[in-house]
Amino acid sequence: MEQQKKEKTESEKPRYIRAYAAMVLSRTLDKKIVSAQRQGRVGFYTPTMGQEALQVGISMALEKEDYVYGYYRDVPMMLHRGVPIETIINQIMGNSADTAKGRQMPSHYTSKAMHFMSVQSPVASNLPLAAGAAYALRYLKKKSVVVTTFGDGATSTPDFHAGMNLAAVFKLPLVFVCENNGYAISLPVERQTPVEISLKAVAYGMPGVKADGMNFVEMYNAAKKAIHDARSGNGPTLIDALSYRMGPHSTSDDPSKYRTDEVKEGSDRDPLVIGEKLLISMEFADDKLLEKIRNEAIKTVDEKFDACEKIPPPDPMTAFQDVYKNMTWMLEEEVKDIL
Amino acid sequence: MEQQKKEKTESEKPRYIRAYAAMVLSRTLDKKIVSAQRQGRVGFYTPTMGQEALQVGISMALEKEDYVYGYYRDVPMMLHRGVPIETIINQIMGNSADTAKGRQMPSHYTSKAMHFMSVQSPVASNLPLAAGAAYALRYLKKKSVVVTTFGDGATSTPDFHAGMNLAAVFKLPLVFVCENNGYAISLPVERQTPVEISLKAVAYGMPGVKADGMNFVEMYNAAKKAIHDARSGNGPTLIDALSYRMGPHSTSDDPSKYRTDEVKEGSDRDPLVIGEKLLISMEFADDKLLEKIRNEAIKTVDEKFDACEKIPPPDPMTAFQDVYKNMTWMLEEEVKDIL
Amino acid sequence: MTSKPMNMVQALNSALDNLLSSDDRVILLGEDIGIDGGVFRVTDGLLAKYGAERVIDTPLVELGIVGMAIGMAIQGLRPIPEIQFQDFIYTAMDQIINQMAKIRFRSGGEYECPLVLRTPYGGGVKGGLYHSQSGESYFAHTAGLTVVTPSNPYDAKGLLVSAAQGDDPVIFLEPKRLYRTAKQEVPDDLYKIPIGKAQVLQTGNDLTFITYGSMVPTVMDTVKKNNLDADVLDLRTLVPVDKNAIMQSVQKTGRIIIVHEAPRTGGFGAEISAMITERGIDFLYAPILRVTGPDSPIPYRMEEYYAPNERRIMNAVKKVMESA
Amino acid sequence: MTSKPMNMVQALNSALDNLLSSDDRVILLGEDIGIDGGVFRVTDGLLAKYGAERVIDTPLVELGIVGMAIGMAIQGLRPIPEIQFQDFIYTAMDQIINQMAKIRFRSGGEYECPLVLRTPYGGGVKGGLYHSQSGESYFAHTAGLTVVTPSNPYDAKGLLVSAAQGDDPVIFLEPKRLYRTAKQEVPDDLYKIPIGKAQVLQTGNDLTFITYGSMVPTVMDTVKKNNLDADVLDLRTLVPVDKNAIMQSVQKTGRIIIVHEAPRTGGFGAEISAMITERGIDFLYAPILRVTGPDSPIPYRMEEYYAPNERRIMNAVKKVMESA
Ligand SMILES: Cc1ncc(C[n+]2csc(CCOP(=O)(O)OP(=O)(O)O)c2C)c(N)n1
Ligand SMILES: Cc1ncc(C[n+]2csc(CCOP(=O)(O)OP(=O)(O)O)c2C)c(N)n1
Ligand SMILES: [Mg+2]
Ligand SMILES: [Mg+2]
Repeated sequence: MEQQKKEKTESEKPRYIRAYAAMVLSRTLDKKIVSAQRQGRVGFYTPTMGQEALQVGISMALEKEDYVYGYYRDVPMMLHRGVPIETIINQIMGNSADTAKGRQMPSHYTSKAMHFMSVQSPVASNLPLAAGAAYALRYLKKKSVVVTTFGDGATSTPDFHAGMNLAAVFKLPLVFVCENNGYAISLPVERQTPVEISLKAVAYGMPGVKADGMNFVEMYNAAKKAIHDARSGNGPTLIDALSYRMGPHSTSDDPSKYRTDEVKEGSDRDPLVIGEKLLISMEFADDKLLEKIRNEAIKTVDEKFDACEKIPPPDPMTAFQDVYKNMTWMLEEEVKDIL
Repeated sequence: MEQQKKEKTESEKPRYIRAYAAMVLSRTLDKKIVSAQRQGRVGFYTPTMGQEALQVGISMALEKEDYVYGYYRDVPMMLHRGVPIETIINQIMGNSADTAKGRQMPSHYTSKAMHFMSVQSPVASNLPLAAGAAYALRYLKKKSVVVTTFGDGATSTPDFHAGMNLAAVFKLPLVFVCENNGYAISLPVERQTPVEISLKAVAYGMPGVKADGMNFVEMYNAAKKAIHDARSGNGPTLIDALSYRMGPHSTSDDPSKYRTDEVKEGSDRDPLVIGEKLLISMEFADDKLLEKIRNEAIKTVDEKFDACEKIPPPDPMTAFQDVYKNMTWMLEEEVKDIL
Repeated sequence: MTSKPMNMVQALNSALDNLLSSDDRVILLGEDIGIDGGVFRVTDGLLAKYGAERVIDTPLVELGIVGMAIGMAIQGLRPIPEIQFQDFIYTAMDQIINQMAKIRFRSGGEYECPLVLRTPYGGGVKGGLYHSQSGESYFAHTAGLTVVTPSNPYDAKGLLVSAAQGDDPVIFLEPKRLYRTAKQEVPDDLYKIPIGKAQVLQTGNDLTFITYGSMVPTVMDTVKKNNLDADVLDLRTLVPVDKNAIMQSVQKTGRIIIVHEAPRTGGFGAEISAMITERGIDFLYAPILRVTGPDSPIPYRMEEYYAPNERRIMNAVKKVMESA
Repeated sequence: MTSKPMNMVQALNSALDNLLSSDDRVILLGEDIGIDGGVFRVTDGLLAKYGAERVIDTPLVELGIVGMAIGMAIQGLRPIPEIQFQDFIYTAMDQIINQMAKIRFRSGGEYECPLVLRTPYGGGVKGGLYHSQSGESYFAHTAGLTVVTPSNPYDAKGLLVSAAQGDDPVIFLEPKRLYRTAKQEVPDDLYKIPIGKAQVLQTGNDLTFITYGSMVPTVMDTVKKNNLDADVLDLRTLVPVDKNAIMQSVQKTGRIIIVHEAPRTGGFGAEISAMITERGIDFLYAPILRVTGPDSPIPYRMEEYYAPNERRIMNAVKKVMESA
């Protein structure tokens, strides 16, 4: 029994290490972009610091055929799922190698290859799309589950209400993950709504669970159950992933106006520190391995960032393509005047 | 003790008789309009049959200074609150005596005098307004409570979610009454959402109560408590008023396409029959009195309907006024061409 | 091909039936479209024929209907959502403007959003200010959307089929006042009428009427009754509008009257007028006039004063014919 | 009256401050407008000064912000809601079109809805397709709404005060690209600039520029740099637009160029062009040209190609001056 458990756990080791590595890579990239933004090398960015564990936890529970309708902070999840780091950096740069051809503001990623829907800005408007996607995938007899992510502020939106109720009514293979980082820009979650987010599931007859989003293993377990339920036809779940936005809302934001930072990098509540402790207590890693992972991340990020930065901007013509499949005569006429 | 209770109850008698009379008046008017519509004397109408008790129950609990942000079926409530029956009929006719000057489709009433906000068609979009109104009234140091009504279908709308959460966040003196009549046109409430409506309150940390909307006394009691809470600063309540839409959705609707009528007029579940039984069991009324009330209602309705029907249509110019406080030059120009 | 006389409702129903039967990816969704057959009966009988998985009665949430349809389209289906009245589309406006219209662009062409959003619009049913609106301008101003409106049963079917088989999102505006006013011989099988092409309903030399959707019969009746020697263009598609058809007629007659039901200020007539003035001012013998709904909501009892009618159109004719 | 140099953000802040202090019925509400002072800092310091009951940080729900403001206005307050970016206004579109714009009309004048809905619009901050939109056309086409857009700090304050003291709902579009580009001497106290009146920024004889909001400085710079002998009209109010100012200039110059940032098709320029052609075609020496944003979403990295610039405006000038 003990032995079996040990073996099972041991077989999880690469998976856990990979999870930790993704968190570290994301954190390293996050800091790189923030500092590049200060130097004027990047226009804008929404840091993810503090939300790594919850995202990696979800990603660990996903299969290749699953889909993510995510939001602007989902870098750790993307990296863990296998989206190349270049895809992230090129998007931030808006260069000619960007999947979205430099059209979107930084933090609005697209990766069809890795089943990530392109990110929009209007908060939560991905949720009804996720419901439609889940409906379509089931209709097409795929075994896929859709995961949709959003912030705590998003729970006040019309789209949250629509997405949740539709998913419940049609019992869709869809998991709602609220990346509850405590703030919607300056508004603390307590003033966003007077209840715990997980309770909102009650209004739709859907299971609502709270999960410690700072602990990637706990998050993985919560996600695993919800995704399994969704895949088996038991309908959607809402996961309230409790975490903390360790950085500013965006590089344009100054959080000192409205809060003192309650979770500091390197402190006991930092999801990376929690992850390290977990790996060590499970005997999956020692300080040397962790050090190695961190150093590799720095090296990767520096190299890739520098390489992507050198990629030229898109051809101006790209600004006007893909509005329709075929360019309208109006736009053709306008482009002639512009270029 | 017994004596005291008896006296207290006795003092309620006129109030209860008045409630019943309003239900009867509304039912009589309802049937009159529906038959007039079949004769081509009225353009359109949304009958209220089946929802009389719940509406009168709420109205009984309201004070003069309170406000109603209601919807297109609220005739019984309006009549009970003291809106003249002519106001209802003139609106249905869209004649020159209509408070809204013949501009709105039938069933879209306005009575500022009796604190009824004008009714719009888009389902539930009165709810955020009601929240604003409640905020304003409290800000203005009034003791008023706002009641807002809507159907079961309305609970799926963005505006429901917005109104509920805002009321909860700001702890507004506002009572939400879902006139749950079992259907949104053809969609049964079970397919509108997979939970009981009262449970939706949980998502906003608000009390949610189920009330028998077919029994005006039970409804009155539920409303009294909710309105008292609202007035005392304890915030909003959601009342799920269980009832039944005994008629078609509107005069354009044919319910036989999607249901068999589960509650028949005159049956044990008819709120008027329930009301009669209550009055008799309380010894507030006998058959004779009830008969008298019914006959008076018929007389009133016939007289008023005929009188209102004779009122001429509005001057065509009224079609173009009140778009702004002062008519714009564009509209002036257009009107010159039109009239 | 067999055919039969159909009104617009029947022609649309026939189009949807054909589309559902010929392509598994087609899915309908909306309020009361299933068991009830739609409040205007456009989807009558389709639930029984294709089942609840493909003809979906949804909860009362327009943004959800539209949002779900977008998600379905992204994942490879061909949804045809219905909004019960165009007047109720506005809660879905963010989904339409910020999602539907921008999926292809913002994803660098990785994703696309082929769907047809059907909705009845305009007056004629005594619906007052909330059941009579003509909101085509809101959509026409939104890059990424194709905007189509038919004026007769035959076109309704052919345009709906083209819209549903295209690769971009289409706003399909059905003039409810024409739902049952006329029958035409309509083929039972699938056929297409191209998007982006106007139809010349009549040719003449004195002046040009440019109109679409709900106002086409009003214009045609006026032209016939008054024996006007006029070109009459039924635009059919508002975006992308048929510039060539318009400019050809402008060059021929030099006198233009635009007729639509929507309010004048910022109505689609403004765009037509502006595009003509921009490129054909030398051909104009008279001011381009617009005969439109006024800049006010549509009233219930006084509805007759709202939409353009023969008298108002003839006033405009007099004015343009008087000009040198 | 004392005054000081202010940029547009400061002028707006000063207007709101004056309004709050002079009228208890004035209430501000929106996302991050309180403790954070607004993402563009327009409401900076007002929470501390007037308290959380009057400067309300709301949950993230635009339709709720607008809907609550409407309810407040109906009950006698004078709310000034803020939408953080105009791009995010569309979930509130039903509240705007079907409630705000129709309260007075549908209640037979029993209720009214005096409020000012403020929102930053347009490009210039590298915001890409979701932080740069110019949606004035959607509002201008909606009867019942007044649409105002200032182009400089002085006007911003004076127009905001007029809007807030009027009796009808106003959509107040703040060109965010001009928030901090220029300072002007702005009085510390309340003053008003009338709604519905354009400002003639410069007079000339060769041609007329009609523009507003975000494009005013671009036009003025072009005119100055190229020594154009032109009338320049800053509309200030789009609805009701200043017909007289426009027609006077049309009669004088006969050559018209309309400049705005919003996409061309169905943009407000179409309305201006159509209204001129309708009543002043005989005065025109040249086609009325529009220099506008293209019919595509605003891209991030290639933003510079989107809005009208000197080169494009001068192309149009060449064309209208070449015409006989
Ligand atoms: C509909 C809409 N309103 C406002 C905004 C501006 N905005 C961007 S992010 C944000 C806060 C979102 O908070 P939350 O949902 O908690 O996500 P977080 O940023 O904390 O991850 C706001 C108000 C927006 N993007 N969309
Ligand atoms: C936003 C919106 N969508 C659709 C409609 C068309 N419609 C009118 S009433 C109705 C059903 C409303 O059902 P419910 O809320 O249960 O109220 P009930 O009519 O049963 O009293 C629908 C779909 C509308 N008026 N508004
Ligand atoms: Mg948050
Ligand atoms: Mg109902």
